[in-house]
Amino acid sequence: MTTDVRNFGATRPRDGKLARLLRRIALLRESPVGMIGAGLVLFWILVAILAPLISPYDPNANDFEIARDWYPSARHWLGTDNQSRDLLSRIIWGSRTVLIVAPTAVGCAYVIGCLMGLLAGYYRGWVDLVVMRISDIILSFPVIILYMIIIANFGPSAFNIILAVTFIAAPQITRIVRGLTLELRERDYVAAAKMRGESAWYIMLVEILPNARGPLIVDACLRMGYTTIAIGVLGFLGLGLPPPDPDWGGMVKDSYALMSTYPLMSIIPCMAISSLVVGFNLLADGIREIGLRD
Amino acid sequence: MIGFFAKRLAYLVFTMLVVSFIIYTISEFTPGDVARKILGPFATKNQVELLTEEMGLNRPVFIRYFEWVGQTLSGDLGYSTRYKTEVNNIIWGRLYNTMILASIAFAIIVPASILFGIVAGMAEASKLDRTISVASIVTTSVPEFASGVFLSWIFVIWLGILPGTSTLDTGAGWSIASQLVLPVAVMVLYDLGYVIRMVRASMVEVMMRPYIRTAVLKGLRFREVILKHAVRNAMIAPFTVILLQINYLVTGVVVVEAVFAYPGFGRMMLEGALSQDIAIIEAGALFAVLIAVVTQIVGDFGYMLLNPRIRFS
Amino acid sequence: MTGSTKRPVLELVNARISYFTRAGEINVVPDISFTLHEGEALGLVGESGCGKSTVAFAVMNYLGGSGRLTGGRILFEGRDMQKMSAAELRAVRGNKMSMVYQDPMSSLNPVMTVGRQLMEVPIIHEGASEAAARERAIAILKEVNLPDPESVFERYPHQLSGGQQQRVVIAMALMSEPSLLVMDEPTTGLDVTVEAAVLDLVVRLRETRNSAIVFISHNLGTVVRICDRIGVMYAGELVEEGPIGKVFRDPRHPYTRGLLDCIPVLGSDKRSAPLVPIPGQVPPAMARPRGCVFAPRCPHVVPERCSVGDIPTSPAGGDAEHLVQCVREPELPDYRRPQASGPIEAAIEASEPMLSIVHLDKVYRQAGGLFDSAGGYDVRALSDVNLEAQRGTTLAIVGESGCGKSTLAKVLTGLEKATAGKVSLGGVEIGDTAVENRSRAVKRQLQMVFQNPDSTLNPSHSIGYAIARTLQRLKRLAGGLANREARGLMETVKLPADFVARKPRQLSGGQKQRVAIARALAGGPELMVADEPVSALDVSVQAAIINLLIEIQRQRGATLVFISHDLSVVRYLADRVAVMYLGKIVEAGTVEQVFAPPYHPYTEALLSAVPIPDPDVKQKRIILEGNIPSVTNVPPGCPFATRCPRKVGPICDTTPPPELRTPGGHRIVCHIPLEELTVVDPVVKRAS
Amino acid sequence: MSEDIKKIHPYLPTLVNQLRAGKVDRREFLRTSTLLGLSATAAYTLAGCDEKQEEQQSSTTEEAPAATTTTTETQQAAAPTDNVIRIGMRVPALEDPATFSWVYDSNVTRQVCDYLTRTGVDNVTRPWLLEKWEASPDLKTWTLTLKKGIKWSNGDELVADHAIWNLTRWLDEKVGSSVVGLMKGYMLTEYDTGQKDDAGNPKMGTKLWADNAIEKVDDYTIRLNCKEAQLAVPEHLFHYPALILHPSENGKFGVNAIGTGAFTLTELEVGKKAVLKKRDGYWGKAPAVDSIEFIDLGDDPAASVSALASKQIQGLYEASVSQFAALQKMDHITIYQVSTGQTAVARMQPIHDTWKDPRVRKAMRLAIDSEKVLQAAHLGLGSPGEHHHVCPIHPEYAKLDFMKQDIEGAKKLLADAGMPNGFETEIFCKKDPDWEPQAVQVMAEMWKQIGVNVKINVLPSDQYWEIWNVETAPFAFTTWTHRPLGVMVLGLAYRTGVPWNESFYSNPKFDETLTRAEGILDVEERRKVMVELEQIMQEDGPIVQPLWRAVFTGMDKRIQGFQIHPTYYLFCEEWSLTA
Repeated sequence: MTTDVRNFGATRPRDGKLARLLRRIALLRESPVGMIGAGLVLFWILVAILAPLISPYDPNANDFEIARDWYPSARHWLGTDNQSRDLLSRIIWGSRTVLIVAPTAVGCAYVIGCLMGLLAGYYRGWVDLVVMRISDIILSFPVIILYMIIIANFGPSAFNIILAVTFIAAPQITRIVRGLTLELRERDYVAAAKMRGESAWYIMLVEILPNARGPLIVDACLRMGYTTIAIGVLGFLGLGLPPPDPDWGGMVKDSYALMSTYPLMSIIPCMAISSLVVGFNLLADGIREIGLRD
Repeated sequence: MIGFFAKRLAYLVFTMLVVSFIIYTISEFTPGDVARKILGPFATKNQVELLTEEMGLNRPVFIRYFEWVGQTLSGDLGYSTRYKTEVNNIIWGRLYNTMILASIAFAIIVPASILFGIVAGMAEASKLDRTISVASIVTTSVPEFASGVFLSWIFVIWLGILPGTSTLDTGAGWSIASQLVLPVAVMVLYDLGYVIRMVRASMVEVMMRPYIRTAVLKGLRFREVILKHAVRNAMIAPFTVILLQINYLVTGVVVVEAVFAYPGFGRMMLEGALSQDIAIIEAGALFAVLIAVVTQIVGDFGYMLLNPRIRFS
Repeated sequence: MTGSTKRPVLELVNARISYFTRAGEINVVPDISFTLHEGEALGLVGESGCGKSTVAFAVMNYLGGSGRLTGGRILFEGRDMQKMSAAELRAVRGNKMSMVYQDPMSSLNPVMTVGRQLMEVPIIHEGASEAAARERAIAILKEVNLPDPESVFERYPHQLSGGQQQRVVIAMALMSEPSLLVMDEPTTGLDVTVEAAVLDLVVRLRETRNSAIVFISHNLGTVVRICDRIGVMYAGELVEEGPIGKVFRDPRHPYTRGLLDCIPVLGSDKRSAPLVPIPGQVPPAMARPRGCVFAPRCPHVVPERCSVGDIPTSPAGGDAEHLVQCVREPELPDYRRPQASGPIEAAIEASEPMLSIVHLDKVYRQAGGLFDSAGGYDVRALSDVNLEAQRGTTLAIVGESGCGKSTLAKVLTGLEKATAGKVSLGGVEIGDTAVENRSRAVKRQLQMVFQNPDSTLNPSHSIGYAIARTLQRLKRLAGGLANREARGLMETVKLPADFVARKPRQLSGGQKQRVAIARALAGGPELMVADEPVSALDVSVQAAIINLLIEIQRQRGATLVFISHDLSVVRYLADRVAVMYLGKIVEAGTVEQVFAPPYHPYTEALLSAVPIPDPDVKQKRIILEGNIPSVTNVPPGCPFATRCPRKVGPICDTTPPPELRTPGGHRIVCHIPLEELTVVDPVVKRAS
Repeated sequence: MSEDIKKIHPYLPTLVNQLRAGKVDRREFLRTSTLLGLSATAAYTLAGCDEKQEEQQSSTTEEAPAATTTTTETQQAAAPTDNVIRIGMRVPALEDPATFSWVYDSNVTRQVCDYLTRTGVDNVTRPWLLEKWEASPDLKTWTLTLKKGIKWSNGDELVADHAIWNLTRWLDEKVGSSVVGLMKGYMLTEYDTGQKDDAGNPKMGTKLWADNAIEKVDDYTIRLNCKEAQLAVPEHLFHYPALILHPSENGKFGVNAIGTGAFTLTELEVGKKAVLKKRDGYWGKAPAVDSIEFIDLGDDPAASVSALASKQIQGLYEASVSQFAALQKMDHITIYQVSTGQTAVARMQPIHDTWKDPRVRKAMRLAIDSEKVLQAAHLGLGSPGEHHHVCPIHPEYAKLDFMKQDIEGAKKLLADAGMPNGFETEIFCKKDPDWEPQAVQVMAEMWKQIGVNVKINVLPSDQYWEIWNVETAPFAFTTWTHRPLGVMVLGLAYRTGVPWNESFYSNPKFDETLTRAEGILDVEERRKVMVELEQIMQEDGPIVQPLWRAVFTGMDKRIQGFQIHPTYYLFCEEWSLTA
């Protein structure tokens, strides 16, 4: 009696996951702001990947032949830092530092934040109470002071920076994920999963989490930006990665005093860090805009 | 209402206890020796041991922690190994200085963010909105030290019209006001964009609400629709966000204070943290948490007042 | 009412309305014309997405940033709305023309008192003083039957119930005595008794005022109550327009006929008058077919004639008042309601009970917070529920929102645990077992179909995964086997097997609901709980899903517990019915028993409230006043006592009423003696 | 004359002869003779040169050598209305000067209180509150005579009791003064306190080694009776915590504290500023400025530069390498610099397996191109290090063949030591001043060339000073301040078992040779022994020493009379300001 239902809808060609992913990315074209952001981020990712190929010098090698002439020259396009190390090479390799530490830190924060948020939102009750109280307490700390205390106590290293970011960002992610979980756990498909006897972990990870991804992707982009800033600030305060490997914030710190004579030395790393953060933030904005339109 | 405040106060005390204990525990991990810090690197082992004993630092951490709690309650914030003096001699002046900086920045951020946020949000996707949105994203994306670098390069080195540091010392002929310009500018630049985006987002959402349509179709002028119907609603969500900026302004100013050598709370915390001065860190963290939780309480309370849905339930 | 001497208030002349997006122009309404005279009420009906609301907002000249009138004219009192200046528009809006919106809660400013919002109207349009405006506001609140207008005046919108909010919105719209009132789905989302009261108010106000009304609704029944004329919209086009009586008695457009055929009318049931769904779905505005938009779904289509050129609108049978947009109109046969084609099936004989519920209670404990353990309170969602469902039959549970019917579904399915009482499924006790602890056999036996098609399927998973996973869990089928069987199940619910690869967002609401049914069927259940499975669907799709449920039940002999607020659907589908109010069963029996006297006073009120899309049906009017009490504060006596029009006396407030039982097994919980209840007239009578 | 000076110290006549024979240069003569008690004026007369001039030559200005001429005239010519000098320096709490840990702690107090002696910018120590000192031939008895007529700001006269009170206090270990570290060897002795520590070992305390260790001779004369011979007592009296305080204040210093100096502290806000005002009744020449202000600019070198650029301050207490180029560009700033014995050494603790083999330690030295490290990390300001911690400006310095970078040689040594492919290790260093981590970075790049991968662990200064002389930091880069004599440095840092032997280096032959050198007053003779010591250091020693620093700072050209001191001591009463 209702056989004709099968003719409904425009039948789209079946396509693979990759094709779908590419189409989603292509959606960004809709948002010029997002495109600029994606471009900036992509640019730095490429720079980081290709660092060994495009970097003119070893970033840690002192050029003893230029004496104290640190200005840009044919030899050093952007000049050198105050230890006669090629600035361009240090900027290029510095992108690696940021783009390894920031995503790792954000990733760790996400793993913990998602788990905590899922548990709190799914089980509610005392689990929720405990998790949220803990994260409230961490959140009542001013971020930068917490960073300082952690890094100053455990020492500046990539590992400790990741630890600190995780410690600080995880409660924020927990809140977001919890909120989303509280909403998503009431969805009928969760009830359907329960009714076919799925375990709590399956429901949290397979039924709930994937549907929280929209806001989380936007948040992750923003968080990459914050983390980049945080890494820069720690570097600037002298709590950054240990030398000699270049770290943009540390480069600013080392050269800031020379700003009156060698402004490029500090302005260029500042611009590098700002452009990457602008990239992440614009990208997040673009994704959000497209997500809203979807 | 009394229940509300009693609950919040209990929570405040609880949070402060937990936080202070966590810091105490963290600082136990470090290979620091308080007596060594006080005496300097060139004191002999004997001298260090003597002082350790005298200060009772060789007792278990719990006992020292509870003693510290007792002292703090009686108003004694302990002895700073970094500044070699009572914390009480340091912290109040620093807090006062930072409050000055924070209040000025706050007084600029709040009206500016509301104005720009509302102007941008009331006409989503207009040219003005796009300009404000992108500008606010860009300014928040520039770390404080970077904007500090850019601004000092322009105003101190290039134009020479502002002083390079803000020591609050007027002896050299630079007025306090001129010294505050750059730190405030950096803080405002970094923070303003964020708040604008929050206000804008809220405004955009409000403008899509059916009651705005109701107001328009009632025959109200656009200005009245915005001022009478939209703004009040649009301020509910960002209200908490705006209050939370106090938090950032008072305790997050480390970078600004370091860049401009401003004798404030943030620089004190930075120096305390770098030299693992437990007394300074503890006292500072307690103030930070106090400010955070109190702004939160005020935020919740204000939110209640602003939002009749919560007020009458 | 349609006297030609009256002046036209609103004229739409070949209006063409489009939205402009990045993808380009989307022409939502290609060409629409109609005229509305003083005091006249025109109902615009159609399924979702047919452009009714677009027309409404076009009339208000408020299409948002992206919408525009791209052709034709809209004249208000003879003036072209497009040519008005902003100031002129402001002077007209809220004054000469005003609007009542679908969702009253969100249409009122949450941070302004109701009074302030009302006062604005006279202040801006008449320059009234504060005091005068206040007086006017209180007067109009009184006029829309709000109790205690002074106190309502001071309140914020959220402190009012949905029905009260809508009265406020109506009051606001009427304050300036507009000549045109546009009502956009004003009762959608309200409970049926509240809806009836609001409709009643509109009818009453029409008598005292001379406003012309454009009444937009998806529910043909409400239109019948309010309007003089009806316009049927389909895919942005007005396919038929005419006086209510003529259109309903002799619908001339195949779509109008299709609509009427797929709506269960209170009184019809699955055995006597089958529902006939309209095949296919509304074409998207981007892909409008050439010629008649309805042609692809039309049973009378003649492609050479229907899909060639523009279809003119012409008077049906020469009646200038009754306009139809169909080339084959003159050739169409006379309209007849569908009848059962075969012999009428007898009602299924009572067999052994599949499900039995005894003294079931469900109490939610609302905690008071961390530092406040004494501050909690109880929410009594179900109290002393006793029910039985026989194998292979349909038990319907009907009631308004908040009556506990969904809680009952959750307890049955184990998503919530019962506080007290027994639930046994085929003899196995399941009431105190949460779904996590139920055996696989029980889970297979009992499955559920959910209300909201958008949330029933996980948007991240493909259709095939959703079904195959259920098969793996419940039947322990291996992956390949499960996938094969999933395709089989798709056939069962009449979806192409290829759909297994799709994601839910690629499906329409009806298709999603079919998938949900397929998923519920995966374990081969003996009892299916369906919680409002069709309430979110358009009528034509709703009919198809109802038919599918009936068919599956017939094939598999499964028991169905059908939860609904829609009495027409329940009347059509159920074998046995239980009526719930505030967590209690007030009446239960076979469908015939419940829908005929003796009635519980509440059932009687419900039946009188149901809007019936048939002008020839006469309904008793029983208007319930007041709101449903909160579940946190259930009256100690009869739960319905606070609103009951037949209240006996104080006993109703203090003593729980006894359960009255007829020999036929019909149960009514009421203080009024059975005999008295029996002597009332049926609520619904067909005047033929 | 020679008889007179023989009374002062028996070695002095020999010294005069050597000077005349050209065997010691003038500077060495000045240094040693004053050390032995000859007054600086007398020494300069003997050496045949003008004291003032000599002193100023050693402190040079990079671009404006004429800046320091005729100070007295300019001073009188035009004193500006706002006669205040502002200096950028950390402003710490100053509660107990005896426990100061850093030079800058003492720079505020120094304007109010004085030392018994002063070591000038020329590395020559002179009496200050003292009239003179006299050492016994065995260098075990030192007689200190106070100048008469010095008045405290409260009107009291400075007498021996005041000095004795201070000396006793510094040496009381409960006070916690770092003077103990310097004087412990010859003034204190250990004793068993009778208590046990947690491990059950007896707790040791220290006290004066003899009851008459500090002896009052008369109201103006004090005698120090030392346990062991000590050459550098006058230098030790110039150690930064060794400020003479008025006993009535019981060791507490603060606003309006009593002092013998030219200024009074009128305002102190820790971490922000300190204000000193000229006082009346100063025993010396009255200062030319009305007031000195120290402004705290934090640890960020950039802030100081900015403050100088906007003329919020007129000078810096010290400048770091990262500021040098900026200071050079400022037209109103003069850069002052002076060569010093300040250095930093990467010390390896041979008690750990990595550094046990002397060949490995030498390989680490051979890998370094000192010139390049000096260039890259310290802008070439200073001189390349020779890995033996004896400075060219030390009188007994013996010049060896310069230890050049020799990558192949280093690799060979490593191979001999069984590590042909090098190894990985970790070095600790301090975060600031910034030249230190920079030097370490440059060295690490060089070590990489011989296959040694060094991970750099930069610690905040406070943390670094926790570990500088403990076993848990096998490899670390420590700064050493300037000391007048080479033997002083070697004795403090490399003798077996001494408290500041941060490398736990223990070489009996070295110890024995060092003791021998310390007993030789004759610089020529001592230098011969120094050759041995320096060679041991280069072949076997525990350090890589990349450079000797020149210290420098920037001051406004309006400031007259400023001389940079090798250890950054400021003597503000000498300064004046032109308009």
